[in-house]
Amino acid sequence: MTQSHRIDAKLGGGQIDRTKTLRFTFDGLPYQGHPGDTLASALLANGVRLMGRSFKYHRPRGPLSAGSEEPNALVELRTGARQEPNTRATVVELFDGLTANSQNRWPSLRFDAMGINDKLSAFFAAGFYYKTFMWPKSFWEKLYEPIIRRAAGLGSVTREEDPDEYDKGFLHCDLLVIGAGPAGLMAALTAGRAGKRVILADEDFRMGGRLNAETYAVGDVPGADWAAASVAELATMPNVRLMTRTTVMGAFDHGIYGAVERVADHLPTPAKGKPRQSLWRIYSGRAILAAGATERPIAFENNDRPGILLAGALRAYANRWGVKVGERVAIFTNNDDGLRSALDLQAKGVDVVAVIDSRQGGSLLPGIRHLQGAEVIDTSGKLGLASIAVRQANGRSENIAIDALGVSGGWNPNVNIHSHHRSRPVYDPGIAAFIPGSDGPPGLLVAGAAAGQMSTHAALKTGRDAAVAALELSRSPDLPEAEDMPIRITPLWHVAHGKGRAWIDQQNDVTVKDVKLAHQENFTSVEHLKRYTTLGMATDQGKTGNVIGLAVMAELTGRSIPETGTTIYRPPYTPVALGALAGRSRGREFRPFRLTPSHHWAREQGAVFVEVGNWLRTQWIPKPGETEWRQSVDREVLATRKSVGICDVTTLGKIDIQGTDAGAFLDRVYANTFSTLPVGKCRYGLMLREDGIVFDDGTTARMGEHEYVMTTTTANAVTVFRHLEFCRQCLWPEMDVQLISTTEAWAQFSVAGPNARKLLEKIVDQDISDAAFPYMGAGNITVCGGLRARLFRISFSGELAYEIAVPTRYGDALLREMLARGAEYDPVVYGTEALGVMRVEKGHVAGGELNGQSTALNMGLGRMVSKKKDSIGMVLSQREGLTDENGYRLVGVKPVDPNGKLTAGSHFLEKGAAPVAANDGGWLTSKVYSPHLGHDIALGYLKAGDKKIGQRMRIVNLLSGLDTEVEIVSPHMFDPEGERLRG
Amino acid sequence: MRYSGFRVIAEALTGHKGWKPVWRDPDPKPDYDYIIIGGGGHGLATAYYLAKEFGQARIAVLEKGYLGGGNVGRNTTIIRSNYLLDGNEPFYEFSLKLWEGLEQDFNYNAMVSQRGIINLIHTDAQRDAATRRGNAMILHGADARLLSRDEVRQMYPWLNFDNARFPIKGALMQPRGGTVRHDAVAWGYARGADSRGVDLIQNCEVTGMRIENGRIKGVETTRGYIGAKKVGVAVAGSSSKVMAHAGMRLPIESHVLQAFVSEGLKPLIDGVMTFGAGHFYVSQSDKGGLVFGGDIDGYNSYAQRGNLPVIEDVAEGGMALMPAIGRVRLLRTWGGIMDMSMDGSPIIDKTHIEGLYFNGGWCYGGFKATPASGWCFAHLLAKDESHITARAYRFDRFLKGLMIDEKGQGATPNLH
Amino acid sequence: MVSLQPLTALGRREATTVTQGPLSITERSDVALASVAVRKGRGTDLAKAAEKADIPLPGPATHQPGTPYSAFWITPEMWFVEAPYASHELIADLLKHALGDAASITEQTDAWVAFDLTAPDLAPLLERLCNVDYAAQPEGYATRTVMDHLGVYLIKHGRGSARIYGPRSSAESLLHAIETAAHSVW
Amino acid sequence: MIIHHPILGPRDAQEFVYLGDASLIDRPDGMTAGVEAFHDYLYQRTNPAGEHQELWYHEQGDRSWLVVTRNTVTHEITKVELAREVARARGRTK
Repeated sequence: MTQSHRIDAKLGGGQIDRTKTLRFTFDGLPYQGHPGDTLASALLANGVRLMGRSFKYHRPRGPLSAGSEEPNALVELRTGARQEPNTRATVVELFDGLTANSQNRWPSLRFDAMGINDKLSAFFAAGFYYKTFMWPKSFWEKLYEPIIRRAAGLGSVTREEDPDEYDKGFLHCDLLVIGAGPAGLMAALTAGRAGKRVILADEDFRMGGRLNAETYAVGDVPGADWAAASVAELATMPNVRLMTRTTVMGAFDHGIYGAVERVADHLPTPAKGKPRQSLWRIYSGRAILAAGATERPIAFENNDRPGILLAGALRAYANRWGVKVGERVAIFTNNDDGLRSALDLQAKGVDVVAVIDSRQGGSLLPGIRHLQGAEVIDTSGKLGLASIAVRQANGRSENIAIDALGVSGGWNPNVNIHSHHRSRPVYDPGIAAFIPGSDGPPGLLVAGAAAGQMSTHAALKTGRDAAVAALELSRSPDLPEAEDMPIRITPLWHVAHGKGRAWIDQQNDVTVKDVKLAHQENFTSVEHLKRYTTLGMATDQGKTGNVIGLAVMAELTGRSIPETGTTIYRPPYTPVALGALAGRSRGREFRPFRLTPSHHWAREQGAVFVEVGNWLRTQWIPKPGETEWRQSVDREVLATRKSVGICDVTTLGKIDIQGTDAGAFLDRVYANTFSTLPVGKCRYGLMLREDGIVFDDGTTARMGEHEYVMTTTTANAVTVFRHLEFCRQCLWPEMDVQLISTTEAWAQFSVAGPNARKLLEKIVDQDISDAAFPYMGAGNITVCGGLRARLFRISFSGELAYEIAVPTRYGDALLREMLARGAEYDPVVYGTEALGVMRVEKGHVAGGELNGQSTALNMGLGRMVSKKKDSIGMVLSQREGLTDENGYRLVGVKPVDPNGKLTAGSHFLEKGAAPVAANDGGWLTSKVYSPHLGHDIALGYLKAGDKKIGQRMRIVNLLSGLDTEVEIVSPHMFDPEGERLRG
Repeated sequence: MRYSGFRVIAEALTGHKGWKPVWRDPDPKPDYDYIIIGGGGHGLATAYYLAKEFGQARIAVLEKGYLGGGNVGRNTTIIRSNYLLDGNEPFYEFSLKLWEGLEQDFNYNAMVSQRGIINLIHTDAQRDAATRRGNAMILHGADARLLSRDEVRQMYPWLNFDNARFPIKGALMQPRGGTVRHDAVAWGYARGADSRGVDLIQNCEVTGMRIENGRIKGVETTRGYIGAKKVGVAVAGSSSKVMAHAGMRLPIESHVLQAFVSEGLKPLIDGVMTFGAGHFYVSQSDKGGLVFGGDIDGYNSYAQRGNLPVIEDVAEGGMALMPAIGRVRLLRTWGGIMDMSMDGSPIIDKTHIEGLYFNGGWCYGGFKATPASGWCFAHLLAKDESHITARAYRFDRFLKGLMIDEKGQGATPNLH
Repeated sequence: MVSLQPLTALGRREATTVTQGPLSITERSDVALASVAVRKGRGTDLAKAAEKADIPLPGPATHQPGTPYSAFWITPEMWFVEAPYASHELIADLLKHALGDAASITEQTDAWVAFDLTAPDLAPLLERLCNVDYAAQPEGYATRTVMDHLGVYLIKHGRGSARIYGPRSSAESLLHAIETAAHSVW
Repeated sequence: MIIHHPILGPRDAQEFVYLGDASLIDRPDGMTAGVEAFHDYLYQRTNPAGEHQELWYHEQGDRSWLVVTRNTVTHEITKVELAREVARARGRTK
């Protein structure tokens, strides 16, 4: 039995290609469909109505709609790593080999054990869980919640990495048109013909919107043909970009819209190198929302069975896809559009056995049993609709056997995107629906059914007029002829009848009873209603249910619908894959890499790298035979201190500061003084934030009268530059100062150790003897026969040390050259770990101490803050909380027993003190193993630490049980007199 | 009326006819002893504890919209007490302890669920900082564990362990951290306050304050003037607006923080997780949605909505951490207005106007603080002195240099 | 004279070209670059000296070609000046000589990686890389923008010809991003 | 959001880094003002719901600091100036 419900092609083929057959499976069973089908239309064509289960009661469900508003027909599409939960069968474009499975059921869709919830529904009324499961207290996490969590959720998600790629981009246009129905097409034609840059986006894979689902004419051709011709005309315009399968998901500030293009969802897998989906950020001068309208159902008892659809969806399946959902069909309507559905179905050879029209009067449909003043009061059928109970105008009830029912409660304009800036829609009693309010996103106009202009003529006209108005066009093209039927609707929100359940939000199983209970308990604000009952919080975000829910609440409270209010829609318009929002920033490409000039050399050596921000720095370089990282680091430290070591320090920020006020400027931004620094010298600088906390530190050299080179920490290179620009432009705009970053222009190496000078003498062309180039000297030099370079005699390691810089392209070669020419000194290249060991040995502050919470005083550098001049942070650094005599001070720490272990982050306690906060003395900021001293050493912030030098305390790590007796020492634990660095 | 499982069954069998309104809708009286401005979590908790724990009466809560419509109704529902600094940790631990007994206390199931929170570590420096923090937590009587990479992998084997830009090196865990059904917190406190005689007055916006001789006399509202002996302000993102009625400027900026929920999924994530190398944190609600968030948008805003760059940034963080969620769909975004303070920590203090008290500056950490904030604010209002755990939350800490700056970002609210 | 062997930003001995469909991406290591900033109150002096030395100092968002010096605007009162590396390796010294103390001059040659892109139309590529309305911009448009989280300069030489200056340390990541985007397009 | 840069025209706000209230231009003189003045300058904010003058830095652009007048309720931007010019107009010198 294949495609038993496909309408004979002779009655109108629909927009499917019957010449080609596509094979697919649903729950393991094979089916066939055609190109142009959705998964839902193809399943319906095969007589499959049951496609899912509801969230709470696990009620059997089929599709309610034929579009993206679908609450019921959710499936797990594809398998394995590409499994996609909660996918609406109504928008899945059929492809050959498609695999889908039902979800949220066990063991099978037809027999779902969780269907027991439906029988127990009386106990699961809205908000029941707030009133129970409280005793005994410990049972919530152990018993109740695990059961609830397992039962809840919809589809299941794979644990495998998504194998597909996602792309992003930016588009710019004069006019963005959202939706390619009659209004959108006419707007795009109007703007496109005027030569404007237009983007026309539609979520469907076929443009035309509702015209594809209708039979009436536009001009002298069927609407769908007019749409196709219009699309063809637009496609010839170079100034127009047509984007099918593209959902505009949100309106953001200043004309920026987010849109997701489903590039390859209609293919088994994306073509190699191509994305599955692309996120486009569209920068529009103006935009027109022409998103159409969504039909809403009417709440009546058991209105959720498979086979009960929106009347317009029944019509769409018949007209567009050539599918009759049932053999015997009835329509239940409160408006004239429902009658149109009945006529269209009849024209497709469907047996329309009755039209149940809740209204009285008016003309009767010819050739159809048209029951006026009647209502559907109940339905039956286990896994699909079998019959309906109708209460006629005279009060008599009648059962009618049918297998499909179309319900029309009126049409809701798709105002969603218009309310993304929190504009509240307003109620239009003429169409019994909400239309866009007045304070939508600036630059966004609304046209067509989205604006409540429901006829085809009105859509074409408002589409054209919106484009003319948005772009202030001088010419307004003529419109094709089209139907202009008035809206005739008498609101009916729910059918008052017996005690059964009438569904409002089908996915979340919110019924009229739940709204009544919310009212009874005084959750009457629409927001309370939503939150208490979960109305509108399912994957369809209430596109079909919300208005009914609030109308029912309005009835209960005796307020009007406008008085009752409405909740607003928020982005996204329909759910968006997280992969598309992330784009290419994932895995190793989450953030770009920054590689140092010595990276290639280090990789050759088998170096271990560490992430420092986006930089990859050499952490250590293991030698053959070294099995543990400490062996490598100890060797690097010892070799440096014994002879000479080289470290790539390019990552430190470098800022060129020039101008006649450069010195004065530095005096303002540094706590200490730089204007007095002689040319050819450098100085350690301490930079504060305005709140007096240490911001950054580094060495700054005076290269000329009006020329300084500042270095910053690696971490703060960007923020320091930003801060300097703030000072320069906003605080002291008349200073003659120019700034430019040179961080990446220079490859810079630290060369440290007793033989540092000897090694450099083999490289540097000039005299660098102690006399010619003393401690804290700085200057432009040349190396290796004339290459321009910079030399700074500064030391982080405490050794005789220099930093030498060459243009970055020569960095790799310089390193190799230093190693080759200095081979006799056995130079070692050391990484960040050894660097850390040596700076801790010397008591220099770095990341652990520069934590944004510490003052110069805390670091033992209080005297560096000059009060003789104004500088950033000087005044506020004098506040009492920052000058506490017994505040934290930087100290050195060593274990009393050389085998004693330390851990950074451990806290200080006095001996015998209980581990409670009142006894907390501070913490270890940095810890290393000192191969020279032969034991762990650390730096730490200790309360009144400067007064505790020589005392014994404990270092406690309560996370690991570590408890080590330590001696508090000066932070300068190695060569405290600094004899080595002046050597 | 008392809620219980038996009651639910009895009502189910009798057509749910017996459920009573969870709160009244009283008209405002001419005057009260206490007016709490703000019917969000903090305001409702304050009123509840004022009545229940401090024996006070003649209390009103004035709410400009609907109860629980502020940040208590638009957050990512996380509770934890994993703070570092002495000024903060005792307070948040007090709050966590109150959460642990809350449902039994106010007879409402707010689904307090302590499934644990882990803060992932990606660098050695982060491990050092986590060690410092974990120790501080334990010193203050809270719970903390440092997890190795393998332990994290055992919990969540499908995180990105093999191809990460910033590899996971471990985590700091607080087993007692977790989530709470946020709306239920507001409703539970509201119900508890209402049943103790507190007037909860909705749709009542404060438009002015009557201050005479340095003393508050009452407030002007959209529902008329209401007199009060004491007025407590707990309005989060609207703090500057309301306090401007008293002529005050605050060390606070209002910023929008977006939050996100995915479509419902079968269980994937048990506890709460934060990514340490980007702006992303996530948990999964009992209903199945992944609830997640990231950084604030970063500019002053009262708009309760955000922009696309932050949405993308958060998704990038999510994908970097959990490569399996590429096909999971974002269902809904929303925004709340955060009262971002100058050091990232709150203020619960008197003002220079007698009888006017302030509670704010919660940044994006206000939800977890709800019980303690209410308790401590009630304490301050009733006794005119700070609760022992909230003594550091003073206005003058900025003048005195006693900031409580967990992140070390200084006077830059959008970086806290 | 100098015994050291330079590496390109991509870590190669010679600059190379990568192609992807109609797109070619050529690393340019033969461009010398320096920043020129006006000293306060010296705008007229600088303009005169620059004119004399044939150094263009174009207006905002503009690149002005010339021989040997081309230049593009960076920020108010600051430009990047380009010249052939072979003849102008010491571009900062040469500019200082030409412009004197009316300007602050800083060598920038090795702070950047330069990629020249050519294809019949670069707009479909660049719309996936950065928020620049490339099609709508005139030739000679020069702007800073963001690609793959990296701050870069983009100079439009024509519909199918552009140069990108990106941070040198991220040359490989930037190239990868361009190549990946190109795969999406072509 | 889009900021209309006075020199470069419309630019995406993503290219900018936000600092805060433009009153941060009005830094007191550290040699004459005391802790209270600096406290008010650094910590106290008007934080209006409505028009707000604020500092944005064009980090991924031309590095200009801008003073943007923006409504914090609607996000509408009504004026954008170079901060340097605003600072000069407010009498800031060296």
